[in-house]
Amino acid sequence: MRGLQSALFTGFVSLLCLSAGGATIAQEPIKVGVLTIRSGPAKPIGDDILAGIETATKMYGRVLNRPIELVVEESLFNAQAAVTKATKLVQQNQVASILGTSTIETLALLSVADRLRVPIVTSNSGSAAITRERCNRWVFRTNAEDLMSVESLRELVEKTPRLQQAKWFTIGHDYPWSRLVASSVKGVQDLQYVGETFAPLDTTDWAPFIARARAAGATAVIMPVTLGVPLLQFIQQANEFGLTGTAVLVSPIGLPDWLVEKLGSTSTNVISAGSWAAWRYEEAWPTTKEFNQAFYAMHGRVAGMQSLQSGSATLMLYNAMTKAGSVDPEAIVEALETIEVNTPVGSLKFQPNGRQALVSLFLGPYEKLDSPRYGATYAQRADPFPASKSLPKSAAEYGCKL
Amino acid sequence: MTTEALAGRAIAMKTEARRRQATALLIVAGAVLLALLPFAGVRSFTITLLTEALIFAIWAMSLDLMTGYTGMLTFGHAAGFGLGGYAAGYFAREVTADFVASLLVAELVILSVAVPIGFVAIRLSGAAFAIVSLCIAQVFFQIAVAWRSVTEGMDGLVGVPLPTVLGRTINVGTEFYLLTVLIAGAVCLGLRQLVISPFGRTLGAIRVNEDRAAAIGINVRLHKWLVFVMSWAIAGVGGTLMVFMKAGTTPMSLYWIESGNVLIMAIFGGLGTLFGPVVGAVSFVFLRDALTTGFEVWQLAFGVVFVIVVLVFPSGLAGIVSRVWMLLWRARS
Amino acid sequence: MDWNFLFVNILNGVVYGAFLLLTSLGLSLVFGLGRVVNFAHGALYAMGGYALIAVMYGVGVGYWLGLVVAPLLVIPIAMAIERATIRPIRQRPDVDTLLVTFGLSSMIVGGIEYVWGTGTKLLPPPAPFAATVDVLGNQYPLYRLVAAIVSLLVSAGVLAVIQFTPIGLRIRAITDDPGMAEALGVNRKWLLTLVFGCAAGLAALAGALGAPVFAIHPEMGMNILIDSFLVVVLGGLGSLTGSVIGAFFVSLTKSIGGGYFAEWSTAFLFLVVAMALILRPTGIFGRGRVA
Amino acid sequence: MASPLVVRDLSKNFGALRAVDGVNLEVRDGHVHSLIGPNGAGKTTVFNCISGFLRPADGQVILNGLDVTAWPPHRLVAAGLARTFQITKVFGDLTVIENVALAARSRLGRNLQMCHRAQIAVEAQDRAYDVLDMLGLSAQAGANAAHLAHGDKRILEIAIALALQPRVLLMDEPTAGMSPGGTERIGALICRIAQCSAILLVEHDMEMVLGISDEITVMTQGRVIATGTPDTVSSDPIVQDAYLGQIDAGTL
Repeated sequence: MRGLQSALFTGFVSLLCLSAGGATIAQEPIKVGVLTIRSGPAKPIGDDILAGIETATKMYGRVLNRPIELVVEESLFNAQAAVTKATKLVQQNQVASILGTSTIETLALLSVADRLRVPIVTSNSGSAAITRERCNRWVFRTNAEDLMSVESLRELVEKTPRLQQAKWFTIGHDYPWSRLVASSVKGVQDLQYVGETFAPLDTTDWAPFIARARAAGATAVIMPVTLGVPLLQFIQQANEFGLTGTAVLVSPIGLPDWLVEKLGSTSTNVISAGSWAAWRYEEAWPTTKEFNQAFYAMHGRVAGMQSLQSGSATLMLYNAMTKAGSVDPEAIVEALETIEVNTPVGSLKFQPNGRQALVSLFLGPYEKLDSPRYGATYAQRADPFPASKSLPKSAAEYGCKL
Repeated sequence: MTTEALAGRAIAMKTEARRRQATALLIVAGAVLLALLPFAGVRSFTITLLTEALIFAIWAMSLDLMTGYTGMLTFGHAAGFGLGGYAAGYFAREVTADFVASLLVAELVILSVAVPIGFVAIRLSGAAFAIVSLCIAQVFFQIAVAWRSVTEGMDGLVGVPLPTVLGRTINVGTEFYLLTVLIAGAVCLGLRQLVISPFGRTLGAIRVNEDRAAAIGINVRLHKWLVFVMSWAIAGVGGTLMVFMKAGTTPMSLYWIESGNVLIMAIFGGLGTLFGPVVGAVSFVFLRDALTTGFEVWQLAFGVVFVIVVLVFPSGLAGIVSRVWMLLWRARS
Repeated sequence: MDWNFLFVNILNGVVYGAFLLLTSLGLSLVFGLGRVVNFAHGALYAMGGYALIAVMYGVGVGYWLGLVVAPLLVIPIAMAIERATIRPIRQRPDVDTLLVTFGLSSMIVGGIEYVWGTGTKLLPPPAPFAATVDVLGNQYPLYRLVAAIVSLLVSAGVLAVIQFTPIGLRIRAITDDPGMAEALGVNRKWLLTLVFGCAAGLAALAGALGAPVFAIHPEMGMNILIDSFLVVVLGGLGSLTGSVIGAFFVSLTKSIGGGYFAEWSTAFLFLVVAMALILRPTGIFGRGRVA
Repeated sequence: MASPLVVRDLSKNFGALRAVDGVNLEVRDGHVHSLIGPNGAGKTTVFNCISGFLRPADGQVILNGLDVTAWPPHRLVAAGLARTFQITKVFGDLTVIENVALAARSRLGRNLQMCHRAQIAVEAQDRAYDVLDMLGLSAQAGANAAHLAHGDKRILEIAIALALQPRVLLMDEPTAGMSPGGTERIGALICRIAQCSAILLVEHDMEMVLGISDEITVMTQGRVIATGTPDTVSSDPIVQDAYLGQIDAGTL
């Protein structure tokens, strides 16, 4: 249905601009590609990403006095399919830019970015490599990468005695980023690290891995597990086995808010080591409130982590287009490098000579709200952790050469 | 034994021979036709899809040799394809992007693996072979995930450069498409020659009845072993092309879902025809692209189309086409 | 050596094996009877999960009643599917039925996504069993134990039916020798439809039973489908005794592998199965008739 | 000269069951040697052991003076031994001529040849046609093997074996399920074939066996109880009560 909505919406927008003044070449819509997950168990994540982009598009209105037309493509959550679909967006739909990709798609597009020659702004890719050793001039990232999350985790541990005394254990998927998180936790000064186990990617029964954590006597479990179904299954089963009673679960990159709702009270057993976004940031930052309200008006639910992030990426892009004064890819890239924009995750700009946005992470426990807001009953309290504390001063330091 | 009887046999063999040449010509003509498409104003993305489809076609044909002609049902055919991709991709990135060199390396790697594995695997037949092939592919998948120093784990092998042929860089697009057409055509023609050769006929005998084949002096295991290795090697050609086209690969290229896809392409198009897998691959690629664009329950639609085709057209899509072709042939002679 | 850790892993294996047994029995029966390699079995498993939440939240019945109703809903649907898609092509080569069931799987999963959306549905274990119990000093979720016992009892029931009832006799007769059974005047067509339905019912029951443990989403059936295939082939196609042995062989290998080899556990499972088949090509209880 | 096929102390167990127990056989040149016995006597097992489909537990198979015990079937064929099957196993989806040509090509050692050459095809085809002519099956040369009448299928079965130009031919119940007319036809064929290759025949039709055999070996429960010319065997009292009695009652 989301597809239908966006179709209606774009139709509505184009109607508007037709009515406003005669249809000149200037009225012809700017096409923006959205390459994200549209089917399968991970779809809720894609839904949030798309919804965020739609909301930001509506909030921003016309760009260069032209309407925006979103072209949505299914990435099938598969690298090779994503490359084909990105090629389709560029070759067939002539989009000015691509939004909405997650780690798997972004990593795949990195290799072909120089062929595609359009700016790609991702808001949902954890893998540090994307903006570090593998950074590419076409590929920007607004969400914080895994090593930044690790820094905030450090801070969190130092601030929380309970976590300092804890016996740490890692239960993760067999992804490189999971191992990165694990090794970084292991590296934290005077932290008691009692072991780690990495599950095969198609794991549905987490019992053996929970047993490992049990045997190691873990009291704090960091869980670099794929967001979505697997994480949901893991947390539910950890709860089932009573692991949540004996150990605190730490999510390295926060929980999507739809997942928090599903978990309900269980989510209060989870600590985020630094979320990519948190809608309760609105208590401190008006742009977030503005976005949340627009989002709720449009989609009738709370703006989730992925939505806030993708919304921010979208706003960055549109502002860059406006500044560039054209949709020429090169011009947009140059603009992206210099602009600073107020977004739902704070005031954003990309690190000089780098592609990583200087974005805050959001610490704080998941808790029940005194009164439901935007239909949400559980949410994370948002204490921003600035990029200045989590990211090296210059891009060159961490090996990004453009 | 009457003279007219002899004459009849001679004629029969002549028409047989004529048909062979006709089919060979048909393949060449088809390849030429495909090669002309980019210059006939076909949209560039259609060319992209066709390139992908032809690569899959090579893969599906290799499966047809094993499953369609020799009757070895495999659920793990992603192994050869993915392995070739990794080998060629890694070599191209680390050493030289020369296409021929990368292809050779990929084939060497595949042979060094397929020869011993095949030697064991071909002792099984039927469902046991199918499951064991699945297991083998899944083990390769796990190795690709775990051998991070080379494969970079689930992040996948990225940054594979554009291929060069005779020092000239082949841009993905029309140039790469032409290269693919050339190779796919060669593979198709080669396989065609193989299956009409005595060797090919022997495979048919093995497919129909292994005991009988053995009883007429066919070394069944040797034949199945050769087929296993050849099939992987040809799949590796496809894998090599794919890794260059996508500039990278991930362990998912070895996952059982991929094995399922190629099996489906081949059977859907029509096993034991060589032509069928090509049709199957093309329709699979275009169908999937059409259904996954702005259509969120594409799985449902895919399933419906699929079931209908299977129910209405036995022996796959190629069944229809080849029947028409035979009719035309009869009409001519 | 930590014996308790081993024990926990074995316990996990037995629990998962119980689920696996339910799905494998159906797969094995359908193959034995009709030489149908049913790729849609996993989708039917998922259908069970969704049927359960449909009756629980739609009609508002309790969990245990839902557990009974859900499979009963799936059985007729499955029988209709068999009648409409598989029976018409029984005369064709086996690959055709394999293809159709593959398409069906995609259809059913897509259908589920269409009706219920792709989101994951969490189902809490029924109230009295939500707690954990102490098993030799290990906190273990009570519901898992209960679910395992239920599925073991049902499996035993199925085996008893096959072994001791007239219908079971017919099923065995056809499984052993189709031609012979035709001669005995057994209506193979309808028997297959019936058995296909019941097999789907078993899968659905497994899906419903597993819902509070593995959660419900459209593709929940895929992994268990692969495992069930391993079980059926390893046990020997069409042999129910084989399926029983196979189910626990696979589940134990998987859970113990998971406990000790973590990320290598699935690879370990596949290696072991491959070895077993190479040593015993017709499966543990296969009667040499590998289709 | 030495007999083309000699079997010494052949034994084979299936689990506890001793299906074949110390069987001795000698098939002489130009002879039709019949192996008879009630069902389950182990005749087919002997066949499978000789033709390499089963590995004997014990004993020797000597082909043309060569010890070929437990050789794989394809090597035995190359060494000049061919067999037919009790259940017809022709290649269903091929034409009759292709069925035979396959065998001929195999005999020419062309199985592994990977490119098509007209002149070999011709060679194989001609050989195949010769066989078909000899067996009077050339009329159906172009027909699909699966669509043949049962009788013709049995003949084709023999044709495939003959195309291998065997020194020794093992025939497993060539007349199974055939009309009396067909049986005679086969009988006549066997006599013709015997002129070029020695034949070991398993057969139930006593009339025919007694008619065409030069030598008969009788088996029961995996053991040989008698060997000799038709008359000696049929007059042998042990054979009489152990076996022939039942058969007479059954067939005549």
